[in-house]
Amino acid sequence: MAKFLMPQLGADMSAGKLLQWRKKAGDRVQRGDIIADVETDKADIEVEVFSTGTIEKILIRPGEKVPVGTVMALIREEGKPAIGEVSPPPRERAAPPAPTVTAQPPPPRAVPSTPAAAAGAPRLHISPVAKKLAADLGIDPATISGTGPGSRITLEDVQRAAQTRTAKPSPVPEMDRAARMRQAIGAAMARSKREIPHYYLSTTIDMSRALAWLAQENLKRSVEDRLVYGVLLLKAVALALRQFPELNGFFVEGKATPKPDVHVGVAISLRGGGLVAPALHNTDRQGLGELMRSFRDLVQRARAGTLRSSELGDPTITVTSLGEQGVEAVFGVIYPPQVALVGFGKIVESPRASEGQVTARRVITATLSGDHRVSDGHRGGLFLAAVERLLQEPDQL
Amino acid sequence: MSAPDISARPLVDRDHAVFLLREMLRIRRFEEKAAEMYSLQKIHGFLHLYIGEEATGVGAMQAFTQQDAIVATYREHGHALARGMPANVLMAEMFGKATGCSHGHGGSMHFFDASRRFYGGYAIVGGGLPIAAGLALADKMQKRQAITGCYFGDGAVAEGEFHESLNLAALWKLPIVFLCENNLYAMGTALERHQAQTDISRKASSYGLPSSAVDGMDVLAVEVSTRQAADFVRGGNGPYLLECRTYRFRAHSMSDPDLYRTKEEIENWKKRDPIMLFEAKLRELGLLTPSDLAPIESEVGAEIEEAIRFAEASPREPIEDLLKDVGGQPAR
Amino acid sequence: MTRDEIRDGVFRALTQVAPEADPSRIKPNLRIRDQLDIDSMDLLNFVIGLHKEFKVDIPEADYPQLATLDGCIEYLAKAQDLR
Amino acid sequence: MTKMTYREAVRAAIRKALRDDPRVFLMGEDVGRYGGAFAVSHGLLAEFGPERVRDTPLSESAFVGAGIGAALGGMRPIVEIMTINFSMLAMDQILNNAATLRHMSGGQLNVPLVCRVATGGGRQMAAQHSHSLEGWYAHIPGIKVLTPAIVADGYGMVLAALREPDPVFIFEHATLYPLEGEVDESAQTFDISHAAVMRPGNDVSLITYGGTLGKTMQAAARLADEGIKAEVIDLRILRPLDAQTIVNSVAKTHRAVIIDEAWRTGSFSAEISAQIMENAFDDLDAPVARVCSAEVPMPYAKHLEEATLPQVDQIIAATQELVPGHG
Repeated sequence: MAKFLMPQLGADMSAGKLLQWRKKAGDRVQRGDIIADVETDKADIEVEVFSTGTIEKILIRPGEKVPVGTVMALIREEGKPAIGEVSPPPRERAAPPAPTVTAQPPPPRAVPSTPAAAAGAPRLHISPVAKKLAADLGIDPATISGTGPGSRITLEDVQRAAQTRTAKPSPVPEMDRAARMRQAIGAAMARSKREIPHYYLSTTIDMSRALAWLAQENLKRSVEDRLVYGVLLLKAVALALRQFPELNGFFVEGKATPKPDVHVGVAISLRGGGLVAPALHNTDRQGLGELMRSFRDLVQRARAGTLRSSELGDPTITVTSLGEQGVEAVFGVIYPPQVALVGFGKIVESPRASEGQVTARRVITATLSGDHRVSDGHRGGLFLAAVERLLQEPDQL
Repeated sequence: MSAPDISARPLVDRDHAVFLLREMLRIRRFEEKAAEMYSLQKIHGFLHLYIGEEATGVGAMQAFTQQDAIVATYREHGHALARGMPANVLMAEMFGKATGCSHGHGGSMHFFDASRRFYGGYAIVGGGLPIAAGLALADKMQKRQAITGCYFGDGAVAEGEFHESLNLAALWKLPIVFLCENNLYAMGTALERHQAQTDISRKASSYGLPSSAVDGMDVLAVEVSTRQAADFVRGGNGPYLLECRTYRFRAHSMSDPDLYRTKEEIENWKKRDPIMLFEAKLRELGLLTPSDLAPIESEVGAEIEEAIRFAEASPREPIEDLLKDVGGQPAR
Repeated sequence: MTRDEIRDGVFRALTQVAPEADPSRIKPNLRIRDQLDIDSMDLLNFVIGLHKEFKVDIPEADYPQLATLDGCIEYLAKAQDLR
Repeated sequence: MTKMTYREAVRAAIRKALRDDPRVFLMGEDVGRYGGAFAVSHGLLAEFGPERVRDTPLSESAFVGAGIGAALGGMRPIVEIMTINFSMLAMDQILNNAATLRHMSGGQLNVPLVCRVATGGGRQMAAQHSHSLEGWYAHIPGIKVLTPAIVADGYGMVLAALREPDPVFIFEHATLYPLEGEVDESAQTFDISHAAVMRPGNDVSLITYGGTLGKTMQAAARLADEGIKAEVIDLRILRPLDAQTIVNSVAKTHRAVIIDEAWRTGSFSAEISAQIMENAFDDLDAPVARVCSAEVPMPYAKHLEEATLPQVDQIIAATQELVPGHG
């Protein structure tokens, strides 16, 4: 059965209105006969039929406007001419009209709503190279005053700030600094939430053996050398990272760049509010005693505001512990450009069954926030399991 | 140099006559199928049909050898077929396929075939004439035994490039046969409404070119006149302008509602359909019997049908090759 | 060493760790960790401060006795007598 | 190395090409008996004859189109369009045929055509004879666009262009013809894919081409006296543009000034500025500055023309604006 379609009568025609039929059902038609008149934007046009036979059925009434390609009539072809049946174009469907010729331009994509500026922070007026250097040096641009045109912060401004910063802390009044820090942390956290697809995992780790070992160990140590359990957690995380390098590094300019060294950033809350996460360099290669000393030193200098800029810029992963604040599990926000964050909650007594016996064990909840662009839950789970295993042999840490 | 006597009819041998008839029929059926494919949205953009002018295209092409160069216009399907380009690569080109004669880059208005020195269709009216001058200049400077056939329509005579090219060709005695296919209309504007001097062949005299006009509906007359023009040019006497007076039975293009001429005028010209005229003459000369026609029709039909299948089945050019044939790129 | 001298020593150690601590407003019988923001690192530094101030060795097992201000004073006074 | 003027260098290259390759021929208005509107082809008609040094009627569309046809037909034409101002009459042949035939024919045809075109203002020729439109040509895929600013390039670029399979347009700034310089006539290869650092510097990148190189070098010299070390880049090729040399320079200096004789809006300097923003954004310490012609049909009066064209003082002022401590 041949189909008589609303023809394409011009490069920019998408639909046509049937004015009148010149034949009716049952009439015989020859190839080339004019069997209908169609109105287009330009003019009324006589439409020829391309097959020879009798009109089986008229489908469209005069006055109807239909898209190009719509089947308007069915023609029962009689003894096909020698050249054979013109196979109807394969994609022809029975009833529905063929797609219009000029594809409508796709509806404009909903303009992604630009996220509100982080916490109402005023947009910084800073040159791209200055912004990049500030980021590299871990200096918060909000703390620099610009000398460029329109008080734009220039490269030289950042370089000058970097020198003075490491020499002595810029004498910024305490409150003002905390407010600025809150602003900077807010901006970083907002960006992290916006850009990094986080996934979260948690597990409970039996700390009994580690804490027992710690108590024994501290008996042998003088007061100044005593270890806090946090150090064991840090060392376990650092050692576990050796087996899961993808969690240890950055995600910059669209691609993951794992880092060879393990510098665990430790989240330290500052008196009077604010938080910094400076790095313990080569955490995995320090012994527990040495790690304890650098940890104590880091906390004191963080709180005194005399951290070195490299310590701020270097962490390849961050560990945060809110156990003392009574929090059982913490699902933190990754510090960009890092790709993972480990959280520890408080140590609690909890009934644990092993080999059919239920005993009270002291356990801690360890959590992992991971960047799904870089790693997935499967690897994250194996990492937490490795941390747990390491904590079962505290003497090996 | 008086105009050659075009009334003398050569003694026509049967094989050549049937060949001419078959070539015109190939063009006619190809164009009808192209119109159908356009209405089925297989062919897009512009499509200019040659129905009615077949005698000019086929007749004139007989005067050119394989070594000669041919320059055509956007109404070029007939010229391409008459020049020997297979129907399937032309249909594939209009389907935008990689197997098309221009890899799907040119479409209906831009067929090219370097192996047959078919230097293509030009969409800018008159754009081909300077190119033809250059091709002839190159042949002449390299002492190649070749001339250039340059087809163009009556619309082109209004373009500066027509006058510049004819003058340059005459000045430098370039071996070109300028073939004006005067179909009486420059798109929607009749000849007398776009030319002060409507006898186009006379325009050549202002540049010192010999010229003549011929009935573009008589395939034999066109062949004879073109051969005489070509012989003149091959003799190193410079260019020649031959005006073929013909008519197109269809609108300028598929987008043209064809309102600028009356139905009666079209019907009148259809009475001199070049294929019907030639069929009748051959029967009159006893060179054609009614039973000869059917096999020709089915042979031509099969060729056109195969062209459609080839075009449908052909692949599209991969996007990775987008910049492949673009010159001036930085060195990879 | 009088109790007042011990109290001053304890405060000196405490303000080392929590500068914002105001001695007059610390309730002697409540846990220090409930009145100040002291984490395990601060506690360790506090104990080290007491160790230096009063030259006494304080095993981890005794930490609970130092939970309140009074507890500290009591513990340190006993330690002085022992010496 | 031999000392010669820019026009003598171009002539020497054309003569060498005519001698070495029988397919090469020169075609254009007054290139033969008159010896060329800028005396570039002086003496070539006598040496090579009217077949290979062809004077043409004033029919730019026809003879540029014929050049394309001849290139298609196996010749290696050098078509001289007297000035860029008349090239508008041939733009249809250039845009729709020369630049397009290779791609449109599915790679079957290529057009090995060399077109030399004098360009630029500054000689009180007024609006119709002072255009700088190289940027229009550099917009067209399918052709190469060269802007020889020094005498050596005036020589080398003609010979390099003749080896290209696709059309090459060489724009010779009309004020350069009397320039003196050195040419190595024994050289066999000539680079037409890299920009050139004409003067190294660390504080700012001055980027230019063609007729404004001289003014840019003068500006760099005076800036050096004020302690600003400006790096000068001669683009040499507008298409395909050597963006890497620009990016490397801006990465070092963090500041860029582009000097372009065309009208500012939509000029080629706008394209260079966009590519710097796209490829060297993080290295920028200040917005890219541009020194272009005022947007007015070139006035005839000398003082008005000078006020229209980019000048040395403007280049210096624009640079001081960018460098800290000077703005």
